[in-house]
Amino acid sequence: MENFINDWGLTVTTFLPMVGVAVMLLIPKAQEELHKKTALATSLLVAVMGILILTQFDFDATGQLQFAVDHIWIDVINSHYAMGLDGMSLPLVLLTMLVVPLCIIYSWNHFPEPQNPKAFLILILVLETGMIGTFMAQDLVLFFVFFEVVLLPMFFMIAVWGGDDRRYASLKFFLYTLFGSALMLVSFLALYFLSGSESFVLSDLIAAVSSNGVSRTAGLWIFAGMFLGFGIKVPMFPFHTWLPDAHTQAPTVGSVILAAVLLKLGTYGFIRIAIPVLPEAAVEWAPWIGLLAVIGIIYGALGCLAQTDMKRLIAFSSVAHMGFVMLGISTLTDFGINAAIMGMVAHGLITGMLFFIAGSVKERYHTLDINRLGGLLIQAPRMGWIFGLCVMASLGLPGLAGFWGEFPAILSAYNPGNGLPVTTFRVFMVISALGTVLAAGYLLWLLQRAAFGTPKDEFAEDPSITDVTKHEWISWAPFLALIVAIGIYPNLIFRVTDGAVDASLDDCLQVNASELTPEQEEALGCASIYNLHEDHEDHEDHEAGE
Amino acid sequence: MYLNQFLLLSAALFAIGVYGVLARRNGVLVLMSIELILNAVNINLVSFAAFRDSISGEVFALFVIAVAAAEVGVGLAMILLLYRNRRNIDLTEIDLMKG
Amino acid sequence: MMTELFIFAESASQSGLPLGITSGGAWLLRNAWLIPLIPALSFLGILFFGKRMPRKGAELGIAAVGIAFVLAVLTGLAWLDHRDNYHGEETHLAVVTVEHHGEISHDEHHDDSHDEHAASGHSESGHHAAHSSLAVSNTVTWFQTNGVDISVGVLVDGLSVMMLFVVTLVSLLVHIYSTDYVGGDRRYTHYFAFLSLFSASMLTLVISENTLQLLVAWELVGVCSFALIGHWWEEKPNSDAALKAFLTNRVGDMGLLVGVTILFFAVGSVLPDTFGSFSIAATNTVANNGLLSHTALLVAATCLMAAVMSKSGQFFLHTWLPDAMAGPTPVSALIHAATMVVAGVFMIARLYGVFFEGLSIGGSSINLMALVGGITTLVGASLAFVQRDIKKVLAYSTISQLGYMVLALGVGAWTAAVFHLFTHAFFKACLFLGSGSVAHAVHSFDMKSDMGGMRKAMPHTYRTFIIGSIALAGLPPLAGFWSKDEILAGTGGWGLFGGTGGNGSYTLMLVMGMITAALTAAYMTRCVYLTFFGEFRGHGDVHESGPRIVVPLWILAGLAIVAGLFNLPKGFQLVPDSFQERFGHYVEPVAGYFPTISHATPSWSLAIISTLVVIGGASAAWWYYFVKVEAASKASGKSLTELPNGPTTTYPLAKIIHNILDKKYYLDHLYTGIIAGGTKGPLARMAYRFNQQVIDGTVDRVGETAVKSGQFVYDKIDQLVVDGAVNTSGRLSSEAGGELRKIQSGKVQSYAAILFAAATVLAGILIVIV
Amino acid sequence: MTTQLLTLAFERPAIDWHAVAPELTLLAVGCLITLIDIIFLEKARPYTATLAGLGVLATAIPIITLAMDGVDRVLFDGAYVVDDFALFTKAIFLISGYVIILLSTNYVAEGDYWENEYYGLLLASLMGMVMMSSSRDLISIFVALELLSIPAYLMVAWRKRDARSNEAGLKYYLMGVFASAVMLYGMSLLFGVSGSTQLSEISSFLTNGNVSSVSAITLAIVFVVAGFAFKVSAAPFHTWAPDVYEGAPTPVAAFLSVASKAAGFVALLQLIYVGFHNQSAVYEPLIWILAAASMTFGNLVALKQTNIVRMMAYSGVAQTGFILAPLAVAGHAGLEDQALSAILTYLAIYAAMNLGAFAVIITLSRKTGSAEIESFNGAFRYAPAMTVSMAFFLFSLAGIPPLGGWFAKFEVFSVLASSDDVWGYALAVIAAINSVIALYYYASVARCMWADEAPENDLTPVSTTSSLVSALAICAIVTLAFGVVPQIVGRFADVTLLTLGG
Repeated sequence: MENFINDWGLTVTTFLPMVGVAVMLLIPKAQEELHKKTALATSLLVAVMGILILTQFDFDATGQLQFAVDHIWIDVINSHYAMGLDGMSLPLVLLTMLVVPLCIIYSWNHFPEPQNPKAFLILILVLETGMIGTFMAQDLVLFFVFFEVVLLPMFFMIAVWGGDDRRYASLKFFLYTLFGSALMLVSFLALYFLSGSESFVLSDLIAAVSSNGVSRTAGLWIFAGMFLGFGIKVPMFPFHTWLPDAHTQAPTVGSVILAAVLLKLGTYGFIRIAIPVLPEAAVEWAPWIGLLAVIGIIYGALGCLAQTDMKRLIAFSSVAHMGFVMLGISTLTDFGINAAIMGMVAHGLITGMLFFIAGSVKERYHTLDINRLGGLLIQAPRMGWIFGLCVMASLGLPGLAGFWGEFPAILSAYNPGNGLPVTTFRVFMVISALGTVLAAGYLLWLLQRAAFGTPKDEFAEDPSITDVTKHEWISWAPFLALIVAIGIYPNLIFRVTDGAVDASLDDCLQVNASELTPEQEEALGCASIYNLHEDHEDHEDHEAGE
Repeated sequence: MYLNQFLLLSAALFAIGVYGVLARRNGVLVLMSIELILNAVNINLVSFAAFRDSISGEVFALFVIAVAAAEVGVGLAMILLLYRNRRNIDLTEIDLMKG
Repeated sequence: MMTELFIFAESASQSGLPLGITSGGAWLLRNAWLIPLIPALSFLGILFFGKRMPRKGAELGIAAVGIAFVLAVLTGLAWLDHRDNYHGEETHLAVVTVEHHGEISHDEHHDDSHDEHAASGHSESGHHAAHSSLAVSNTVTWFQTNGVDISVGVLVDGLSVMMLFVVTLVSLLVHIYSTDYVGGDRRYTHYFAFLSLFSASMLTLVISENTLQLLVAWELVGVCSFALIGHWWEEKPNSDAALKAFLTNRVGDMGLLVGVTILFFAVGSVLPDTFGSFSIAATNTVANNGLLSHTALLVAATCLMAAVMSKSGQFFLHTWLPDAMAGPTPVSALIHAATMVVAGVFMIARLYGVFFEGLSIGGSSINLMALVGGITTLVGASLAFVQRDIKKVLAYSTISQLGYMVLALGVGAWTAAVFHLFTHAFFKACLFLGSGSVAHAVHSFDMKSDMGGMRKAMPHTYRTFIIGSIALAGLPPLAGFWSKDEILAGTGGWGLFGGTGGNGSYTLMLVMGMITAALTAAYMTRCVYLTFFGEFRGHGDVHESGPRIVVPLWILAGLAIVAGLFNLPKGFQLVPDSFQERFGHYVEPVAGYFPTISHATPSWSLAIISTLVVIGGASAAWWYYFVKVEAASKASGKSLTELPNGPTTTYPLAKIIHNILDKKYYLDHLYTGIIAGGTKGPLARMAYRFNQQVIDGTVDRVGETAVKSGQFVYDKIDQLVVDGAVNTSGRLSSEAGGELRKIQSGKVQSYAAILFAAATVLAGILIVIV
Repeated sequence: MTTQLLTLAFERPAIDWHAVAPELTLLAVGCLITLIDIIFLEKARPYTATLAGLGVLATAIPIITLAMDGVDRVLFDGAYVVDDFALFTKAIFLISGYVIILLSTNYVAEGDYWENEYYGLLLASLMGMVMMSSSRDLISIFVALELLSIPAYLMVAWRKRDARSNEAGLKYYLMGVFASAVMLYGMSLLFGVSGSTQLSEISSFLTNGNVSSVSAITLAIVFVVAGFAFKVSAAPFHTWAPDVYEGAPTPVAAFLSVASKAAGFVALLQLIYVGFHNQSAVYEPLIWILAAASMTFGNLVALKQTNIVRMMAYSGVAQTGFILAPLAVAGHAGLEDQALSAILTYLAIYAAMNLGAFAVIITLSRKTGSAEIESFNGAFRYAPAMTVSMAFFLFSLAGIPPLGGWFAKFEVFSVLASSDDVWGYALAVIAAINSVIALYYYASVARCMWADEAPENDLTPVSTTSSLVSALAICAIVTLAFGVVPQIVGRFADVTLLTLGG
């Protein structure tokens, strides 16, 4: 068993959903129950695989790739089928494995129009393969392939099962992301050729870049390409405009998956690929990333305040929340990136949950217009309270998961990585702290308008407005439990990620520059990074002084 | 005899042919203009062959002549077909499909 | 600067910094986390099973808080023993100091002795040099990031033990009171669940070992407050109030986030092998020892002050607190009077090293904290005058008293501030619950229209309310007097009249305190008159509340009487030495994590003067209400609340002055008309209007502006520019396609022309460039 | 010279029969079909298609044996070469030819058109293509080109009572003939400058060439390339394509867009790699312009199309741009083989996905009777499998992994990115932007089919035939396989053209 997991675990996990798809293709469309059961069974099997992997996972070596497989895949371009799992990907993989079965359960009895569970579930399973694969791929070409595999099912999910404006939204989502990934691909290629790497395997590339070096200009351009590719997916301001449309139009489950997992592909790309491979370019770009991140935080919040549609509001809040994640990443510190991963998981759970609720509200009220809602707590008290809890979690209440993504990110911005302009990041920190106030503002406003008060006349006597149903309970309970569990014991995530993040960061970024002697600095060969921003020195003096 | 004289002749024929293809409205005339171009090619080939003292030019020219015959056969058939359907072989009026 | 550091590094390198904490101690002290755990479990219990219980979950909440109370008392007793008799190991902190740029020295030496440390260069004064009161610290790793252990745990010392006692006691009483007060409420179970959660959070807050934990608990109490203020959320004003409370607190929390962050890294910069630390003890210790830059401390302290201002209702972030009275009255008593709102004060007391150094409290005559406290106390007191709503009177009074505490901390009177916190909790809770009792009977909070003459119908409530009022006003020997007097002495502003020592000469603060004392007495007199005297102006049959309300009232009233005796001033000759300053002895830390502060000596003269001031204030109001208004009421046959012809034409205070100053009538006119009337009338009204329209309005306008700018950003920038750019590029390419397809004319000869032209043009270009 | 000719007794050059076996097989099957038609008349009708298909498959046998043999065979003094490149491209032609036959089977039969002649012509055209793969001489290239083109002219006009088909045929014919005339003029100049028709000799002459004839060489190269740019429908020589595709019978359009285009590329590759290899100063900018123009023009105009076949034509123009792109940097040292294999890979994958898309179009048109995109709205409701496959092919064309198209595009980008040259990078960026534009119309079609309401809510299922289904299956499997395991195509495409005369 152990050997099996070691050699085949990741491959089987990734492609198991495709087996489910194959089976479902053979089942006639009319047998809906069977389809649902097959899809659920498949996704649960994947989850079981995930648990098996978890039991075999060596938590003392989170920094190393585990269960790694590496075979030649495409010989002509030196691309490998390289998969592996470390502490950075594990939480996200598990999140994916959790979200998919719950989404299937949630949609059990209410598939969005035009029904067709077969196609819908097949798409979800394809998505699962893509998402899991992306988090596990250790080869850039393979990563790219999985990264794109995710696009199609989501496109169709929005285009077919989406809201009224689905045509526009689905295409926009698709074009935006594809534009980014095209440039990202060009960057990958340039990186491969300029570094003279042996293969597209990540570790080879990192080694090649650090031994052969890539010129500063080339590095900056390559990073810029990846920045666009990943940044669009995140989405970072000003590439975010696809998100509100996609979220608003997508069916509930689509929104949930989009928020819970898909957005993380972008941020994951940053920490898995862009920063480890090109640390020096990352140092130069980081202030800009940080800037866009804080703009995103404030901008997303302001956008939220202007919304009248509940789903769109939640979508805009994603922009703000992912801003915190990106702020954490842009500090280039272990601390900040840990916070970012935490933020990803937390945002996945919380915003996913909020979308679930929005979906259920829509189903009951047939509208998401905040002005028409009200008194959810009276008509569906349990759902109202769950909504309240999620709102609290989303605005970063300590004791719930959201806080551990937000606060450490803010914290890390106070002391960004070596070579980054300290003052700038401190300004970012203060602005992002302001973002938490705005977040509380729009979320509580949403809560007040939707849950408090008394129901509007048009819905007051509506018998179809029921409290949380059984399926909803089953699919929501794990989310809620995790939001609370991670909130109370954040080490669930931090413990796993810490080692991996540590291993992924360049040495120059890792050490405490203020404790380095000039000789040690010399020996590390970090001069290029440390001298990028002169004011850093000032800061050190200032800190050490008095 | 200079090579240039043949080449100029050929170039002139080519130009006339091109003009014919572009400017004539009658399908048959266009076909003939194409023949002109092909003949310009043939003159070129033959004169180059003589100039270079190589046999392949002539061989090439023979192939061109043979193929041109086949082409014209197909072309005339096509124009006949058109005429049967439209009673007209004015090329400028054939624009059912565009854009 | 560098040299100082160097010298220090040498002295510290012997043993590291003594933190003043120990990991040993009695079991109860080390496991104080059990106290918040019990209500936390009860929260879950009520949440999941409350509705199925015979008393809808209330019994579980009461039992939990009861057990917590017993544990808190036992912990307190354990601390009393620990404080004097513990001789265990003291934890030392290894620090890094940078001597010259680039060179590092690591000091990692854990000294086993708990000998006196010579780390600080401050003068060791008097009694508390005897031996350290080691706080008990017990932590476990919460999580790890970047190799830094972030821990969670307890830091138990006198302050936290005192807070545990206060919180559990008031909470228990409020629980019992609530079973009657909110009995039959639509969300009875939910109410108790949140009371439990609040108790758990507040108890966590007071035993927090580190700033992060403090921050977590800080937010949690905030959210409980949100939920309980908005308990009756069907009505929009209630949920508005809840939102306002939460948002205003969030503004302050921003400061908390930033402040905690600054401290985290600042402390980390002097510790080896880590880049940050949240530990409160470590933070205070390095701050006390001058290891942190003053700038960093100043910025951190200022940021933290923002949090204090919002949480403890300091001017100008106080406006949420009166609105928060929308919540049920027991909640106001527990959260918005006795416990949660003092969290800010508690935090200052907890991180006193940071504030003391950062704001340079010692040896100064004014600083931010003292000023904020002083202004708040005045503003709160003057605003309490013009309220019709009895709870709002008490709310402004709370603001005023919190200002008092902050003022006290600002002038360095730490013990006095904490003591005032202690006594205030009892008498203010008593007052709130009393007001609730009245309101319960008359179904209204409006003193002017629905109360009056309640003393006959509600004797118990009346008596306890009077006791609370006197305690609040600060008349000896009730609790408020002692704590207030200590604060006034602690200002050190009594210079002209012999002086009281203290950390500086905060004369302005003394004056502010005095004025507040007079105002407090006056507004409480007004409040008492309007509520309990005159004739009943409401409707229906009024009768005394049941035992579940009255008993807690009496308990609190009893404490309001005796609490002051816990800290009789040193040198108070009427009692033996062993009864003097007991509170200070057990509560004030003498340890590395606490700054060395000077203590004021009590002054008889100050005490007498301040008592006279109080009496003066009370008398003025008494004259006006009990004499003039009463008379006017009798004359008119109705129960009046104000003089019918207004304060400017009749002059109650004037008669007192007339008696004193041989009936100088025109002076009477001057004082009553302008000072008393002016203060009570136009000035207070103006202040209130300023408060409501400018400050509160600003808050509202900030909100509106945020929404408007959100709208603008969304409509104009997001949709028009950012999204527009995308859509435009799409449209442009589509239009370009439309134009280009015109080339495809459908004419075969034009195709041929394109072909040939392209070939020749390309050939031409290439011939030229090749 | 004349005397020399006369004195020489004609001696048949040595012929490697194994090497020409594929061509001979095709020829034989073509003759057989004609004979059968003559003898059995109408009775043979139902079997012609099958016979043609079997013939094409039979042709594959010698190709496999040749490939197993693995020896490069050179015939006629280097005018005709059978090497890995030739075999690979022949295989592409044959497989696409087979799929075309499958696609045509019912279309031609149900349309009441002449069947035997149709397949005869198809086989003849295929034979021209198969010859093209081996031609390394101007003459054989020309003959192969005409052999593949002339039957195609006739096939385009096959629906002879349909005005559009007539028009398409005439346009294709006139343009084709004109383009080949221009090309021939270029060839004649080339012959004149170098004195040989053999590509390897032309190449060696140009390498050592005299400077005086640079402009003649340039003119010749541009004209020759233009002739084949016409064939591959590269902008601005693409003008015929949309009209012809629209008017032609749909299987013929598929044939033109895949096989004929591939043949044009094969010729271009041979000319550039073997003939002009050292003239990169001329052909690189030329191809650069063609590639950039094709991508941009094709995509932009495709955005506005309402007829799906026409849209596929413009998309084909854009795809041509992508395929051309590696050639724009093929002159860079060290990139030659990489560029070649990128193009061949693209051709193979493009054949699979484009034929697949046409297969779906043909199938759906059986129900809708129209090729307007609107008429396919809501196909997901009544023909889910077809719609899914269409999405498959469209997104493969757009280059979305894990469908084959991504690897093709990837290879192109990888060549451009490794060019280490501003122009190369610029083309890569243009290509990247274009792939996004392309996505728009591909995705729009997919969206219409998935998301919109079917016209008049007609949800009767589509009737399919076994040949269509098998064609579809072949394309789908190949498309997916190429995407998931690109190694299968990558390995075969890893050939070189430089060993001979390079």
